[in-house]
Amino acid sequence: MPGTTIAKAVNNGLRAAMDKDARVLLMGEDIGKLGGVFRVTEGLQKDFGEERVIDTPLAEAGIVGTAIGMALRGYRPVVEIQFDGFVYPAFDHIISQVAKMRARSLGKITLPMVIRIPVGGGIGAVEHHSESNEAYFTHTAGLRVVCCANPGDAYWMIQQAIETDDPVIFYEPKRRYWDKGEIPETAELGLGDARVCRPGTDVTLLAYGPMVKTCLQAAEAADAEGKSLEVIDLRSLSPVDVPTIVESVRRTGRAVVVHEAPTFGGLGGELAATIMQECFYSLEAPVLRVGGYNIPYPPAKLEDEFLPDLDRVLDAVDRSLAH
Amino acid sequence: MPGTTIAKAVNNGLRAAMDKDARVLLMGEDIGKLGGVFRVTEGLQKDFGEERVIDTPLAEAGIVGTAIGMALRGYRPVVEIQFDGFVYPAFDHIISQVAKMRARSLGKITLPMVIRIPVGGGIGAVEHHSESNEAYFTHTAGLRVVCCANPGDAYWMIQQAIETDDPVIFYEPKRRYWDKGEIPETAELGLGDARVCRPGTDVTLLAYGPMVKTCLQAAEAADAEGKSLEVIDLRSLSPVDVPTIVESVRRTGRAVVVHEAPTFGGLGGELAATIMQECFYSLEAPVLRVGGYNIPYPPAKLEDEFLPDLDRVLDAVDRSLAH
Amino acid sequence: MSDTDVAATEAEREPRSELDRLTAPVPAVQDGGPEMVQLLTPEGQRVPNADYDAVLESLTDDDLRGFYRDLVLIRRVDAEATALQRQGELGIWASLLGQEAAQVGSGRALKPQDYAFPTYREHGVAWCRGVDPLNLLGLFRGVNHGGWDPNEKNFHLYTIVIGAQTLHATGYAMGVQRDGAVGTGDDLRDTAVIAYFGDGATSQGDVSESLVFAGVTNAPVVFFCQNNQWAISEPNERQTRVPLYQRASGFGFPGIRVDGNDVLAVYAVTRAALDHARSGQGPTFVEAFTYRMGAHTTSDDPSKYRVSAEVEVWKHRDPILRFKAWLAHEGKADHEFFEAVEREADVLAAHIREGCLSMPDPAGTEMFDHVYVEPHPLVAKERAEFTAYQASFEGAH
Amino acid sequence: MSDTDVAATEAEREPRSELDRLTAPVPAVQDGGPEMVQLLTPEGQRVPNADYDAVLESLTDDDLRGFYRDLVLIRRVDAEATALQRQGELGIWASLLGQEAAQVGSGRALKPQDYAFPTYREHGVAWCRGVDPLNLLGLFRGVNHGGWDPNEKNFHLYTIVIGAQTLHATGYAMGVQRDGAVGTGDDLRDTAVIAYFGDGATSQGDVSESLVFAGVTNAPVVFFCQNNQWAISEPNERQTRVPLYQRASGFGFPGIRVDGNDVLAVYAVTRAALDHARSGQGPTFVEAFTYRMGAHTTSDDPSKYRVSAEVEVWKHRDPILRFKAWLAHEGKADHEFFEAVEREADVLAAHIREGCLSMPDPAGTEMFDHVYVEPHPLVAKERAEFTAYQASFEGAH
Ligand SMILES: Cc1ncc(C[n+]2csc(CCOP(=O)(O)OP(=O)(O)O)c2C)c(N)n1
Ligand SMILES: Cc1ncc(C[n+]2csc(CCOP(=O)(O)OP(=O)(O)O)c2C)c(N)n1
Ligand SMILES: [Mg+2]
Ligand SMILES: [Mg+2]
Repeated sequence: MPGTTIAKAVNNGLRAAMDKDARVLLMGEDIGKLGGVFRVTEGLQKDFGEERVIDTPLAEAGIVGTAIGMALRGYRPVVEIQFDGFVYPAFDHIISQVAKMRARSLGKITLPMVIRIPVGGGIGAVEHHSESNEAYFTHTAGLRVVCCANPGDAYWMIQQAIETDDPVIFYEPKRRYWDKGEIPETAELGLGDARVCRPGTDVTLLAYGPMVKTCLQAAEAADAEGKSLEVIDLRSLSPVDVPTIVESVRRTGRAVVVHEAPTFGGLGGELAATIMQECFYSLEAPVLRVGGYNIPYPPAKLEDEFLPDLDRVLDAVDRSLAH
Repeated sequence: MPGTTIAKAVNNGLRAAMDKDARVLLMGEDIGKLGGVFRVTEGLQKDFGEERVIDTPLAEAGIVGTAIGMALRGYRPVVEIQFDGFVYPAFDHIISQVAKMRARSLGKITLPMVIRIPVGGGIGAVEHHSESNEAYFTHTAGLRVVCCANPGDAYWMIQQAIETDDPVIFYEPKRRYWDKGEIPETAELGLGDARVCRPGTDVTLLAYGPMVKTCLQAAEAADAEGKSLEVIDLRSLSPVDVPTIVESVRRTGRAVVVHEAPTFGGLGGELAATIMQECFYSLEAPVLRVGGYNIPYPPAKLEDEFLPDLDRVLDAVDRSLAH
Repeated sequence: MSDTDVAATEAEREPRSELDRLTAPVPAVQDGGPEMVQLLTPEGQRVPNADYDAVLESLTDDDLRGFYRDLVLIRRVDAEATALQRQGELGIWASLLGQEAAQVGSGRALKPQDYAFPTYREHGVAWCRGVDPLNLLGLFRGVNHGGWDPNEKNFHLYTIVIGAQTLHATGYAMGVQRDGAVGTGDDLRDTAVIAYFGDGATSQGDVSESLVFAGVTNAPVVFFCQNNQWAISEPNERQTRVPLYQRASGFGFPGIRVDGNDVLAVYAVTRAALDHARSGQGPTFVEAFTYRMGAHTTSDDPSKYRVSAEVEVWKHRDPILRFKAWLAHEGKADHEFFEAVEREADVLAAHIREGCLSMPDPAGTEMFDHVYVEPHPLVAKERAEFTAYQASFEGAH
Repeated sequence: MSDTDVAATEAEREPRSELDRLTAPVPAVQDGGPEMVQLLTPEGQRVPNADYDAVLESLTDDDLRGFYRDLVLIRRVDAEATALQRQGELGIWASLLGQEAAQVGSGRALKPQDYAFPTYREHGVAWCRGVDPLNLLGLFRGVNHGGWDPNEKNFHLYTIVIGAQTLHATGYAMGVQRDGAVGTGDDLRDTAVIAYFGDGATSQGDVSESLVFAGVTNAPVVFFCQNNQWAISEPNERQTRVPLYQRASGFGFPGIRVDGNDVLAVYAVTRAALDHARSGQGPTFVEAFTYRMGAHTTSDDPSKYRVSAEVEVWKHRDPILRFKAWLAHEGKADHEFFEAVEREADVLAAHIREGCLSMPDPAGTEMFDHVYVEPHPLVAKERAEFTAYQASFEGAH
């Protein structure tokens, strides 16, 4: 398959942003010579130097905390968290400082920073390397949270995230890092926009990040059975592009939300509640949710059973249609 | 008003638990001689000694992290987090260690610990002292999350939480600390049970912690206008007592969820989604949510505008009834 | 009452538990020890010091009188704010009583281009940075979270989460390095950063991480720890069993203890540390050995956890009295000057009281207006709903 | 190739940036320095040591041969696991190659009642605690998260979140204090705790907080830092500019550097530190100066960030070769013994290979079964749904 991988697309996007603005710098563990454990920053330290691509001490609170200081000094730090499960030591700074800084300063301070997090499971990893923790951040006012699902978005969204003066949590679907695709010449959408990536008429599937591909595959399979599924890639998880979702569900009358995170208290609940509120009289079935089970992420040998897959999505579609 | 305050009820409950089981010990900042900034542990160090009521260094990760070690050694630590906004430095230990310990050890380790957190706003405090962060923990599998709303529950629930072999996040509604009430002779409910604290027929109000009182007042006011509101105090936020909720909403056909936390991604979304799923054909209106706005908690002078109050609850009730 | 008496009272404080004896805690430090830099004794006598006397040479008598004025005025601001809190005008107030010298000495050591990261108690530093005290009162009144423009004053917002600001300061200092604003020899350009924090804060992982980052990057930052002996109700020995200034060496840079109630010593030591940072020689940890004379905040009741004899001892070490004695003795200031400062303090107090009482409440919509820079549909929607909802009441009246 | 050559290569490593020069980092340490405790040179010569020789006196020749056996067997386990990973049988493997002496020396210093808190690389310590190596393979195969019973082995589960276990260890040690299991003089009762962590981990706030808590409480815990010079791709100087053992003093207890490739020195120093803790004298920080000979894990590619000359130097400091040379020279073990250990290793490797290949996958329902102790309606519901859903496929086939 021709094209660029998601990992390379983020790399190119970072490079473009750094070329454009000398205040952009990268901070993280092993992002220098190694190029990051996923090689997303490969070659950037070589080209931009150690002052702009900083191998930090091994301390996530320290990384985000000093990045805040850098941003206060006028830089635009892009932080890499090595794996989703290692963002928690930095949680305090993200929740109490990053998210609130602009509001607490009555707009006198802007804190343009991006926190990149490879997210989700499916790579057979050990504990803490497969977490889907977006709901913690989407529930945090003051942050923007986005997740790319394909190389084109990876390339453009990372640049948009860096350009935004608001702090952004930028999720990268790690098990799709090596999926290839074309990069469009220009950004087709704004950072906050969802994309209808496959139109359909019977049921709306809502997904983001790694589950977009799963939903597209499910839609493909459903098509063979004569069911027409519309697939929406949310792209922005906070804020959510409500109009695009509402327009779709009012048409289809049915929605299934799919994410890897456990469903209880996950973003799916928010989407379901919003859809109920906005599409109450169009709904022919309750909004259903397909997600991880409400248990800690299991050992790798069980992750296929834990994670939503094509079958579980189609099962939910059938249940929706049975209403 | 006669009776015991919530603060004193927790104090009495802690005392009873410590009397009963020598392995129960308390850890936190200023919980010794001072008795905690809310005096919830008043007198306990004097009576149980410095080995069981431990004034820790000022470091929340350290407190929870060492409490984990204590629990591994066979103790049953009860940790006090001084204010809701200061739990985040301990977030990593709670999410990656406390919540997962039993599952990751295949049940070989039990980690009986309670993390007490005074929660919510309404006391005119400065930044970080009025946060409602329950949604972060309810979305975390492996934890139990509860919130008391009156002295009787405070007294019994803290003891039940300590007795449970699972780790429990125990929220205390700080602005209700000085509300008084009677303590029943025995625990009327299990730790996971919700309570219908006021029966009604038109709309179900779902609340917990500080908002229970607000909802009861709203129900009282509505009654005068001939509207019959049923008020449910969730008590347990994870797991949620779904049968009690479903039974009520199937009867009333309408539900409004009220919490102080911002609505986006809050527990209200989860409840709304669950209700839609379980009561789809009974619902006469979408489940509505009343909560904090989706902005950082404002300075004290604006908290009355930020927080849900009787009027905002009634406004939502009216909107629900208008459907 | 002598120090020895206090030590006795100290020992009696509490029957030691077995574990307590087992772990043999160092008794609460009452005295900074020989390693402490002191240039003025509590009685106002000048102690010569080979390392730091030179730093003081650049100070004019005007500067010195200025220090005195700062000390007195900020203490008065503090007293007035405490009174206003008692009268219900402030939600809470965190008093700096006793720590004036630590704050004025370090605050005056800063150059305009330097940047300071305070806790919630740095009213004296705020004063030195030109922040209107009314801004501080506004915060504690609940009108906003500070209200000054940090970049205008080079003084960050108060940080309440213990220790967090030390990392912000270190990152800011790393930015200064990247701007090439260290070690150039240009007095107007070379920049240092100062991070304030308390003795309790040293236990927080954030503070240690900031020492790690600063050490590894050699960032131009001074870690200024006001050891006021207490973290709310917890005495210093709940946080450490060795003097705090010693913390630095294991992170690869110098630590130094200074008498925090001696404005000259604090000025000299901080100034030297800042110069060291500005010239590209990296971080320093300064422990200002001082005492929190008042309650932790107006919500606190120290009688629950500390003996008044301890406070008495520290009264004899008052930062203003000793400096006044020295100024007078040296003939650097006269009665008239002292009187004038008192009058200025009265005027300031009245101004503050008035300003506080007439401080307008913020508009409700303000809470929506600064959350995001770029448009945000949910916030916009809620702002509109909020406005409509508020209007519905106005209509009703 | 001499050390000097390597130093040269080191210096060439990268063109230093201006900031790099400005912050003057200490060059990567190649040598433990004079402060390092070494009892056996890389050539296997015994260095007398007034402080630690006595500790070794209690070791019998059987004990010493046992150390050798441990070193060889655990290296073989490691090699076999690496091979199995290459063949797709493990998801990943974290090799201990080069760190055998640090782990066996410290692991053998533990008494049965002591408790160890490992990272993810402590296969040698696991071995000393009697954990079946297959359990370790199971974890890296993704079958479970460890599978041994921590309380049976007094060996906690592997902790992957860097530094977190140091706090667990400290809390555990605080529990030991409360049980009165320190300083009683009863050899079977007095208990110490050991926390393992890497050089990179020292930057984490958690580790500093554990030093704070241990210092303040005088907890019976030994902080055992394996400084293997690298944290994935980051050399030690990205974490500190002074030797790591010095970190301890600012927290109020001793730190000591030991040659981590010298099993005798590691044993002696750790044993002394554990005894110190057991007797109620509090914590110690031990820095075992060693080297990660392999990749960080099988997913890593060290050629991207380090020169092979560095690895060559450390090959000459191999922990097994020097100990074997000494044992042979002292006549404590003969050719036959060494041969027998090799054969034992072959058998062990075969056992491990077989055990790994025949390791059953866990049942899907297992992931629901241990989340909570008490009944949990949501988990119960999902478990039932899961079972029904799985059954629906079985029906379909
Ligand atoms: C992370 C965090 N935990 C707890 C608190 C509550 N708290 C506020 S001040 C304080 C004591 C601080 O002591 P110290 O650092 O010595 O500063 P001081 O108040 O003495 O100036 C505590 C525990 C907080 N603000 N932040
Ligand atoms: C909190 C956290 N951040 C990042 C990681 C990813 N990670 C795994 S091992 C490692 C390096 C650890 O280095 P060190 O402490 O020296 O131990 P070593 O691997 O050398 O034994 C990193 C960054 C992690 N596991 N946990
Ligand atoms: Mg203090
Ligand atoms: Mg290492």
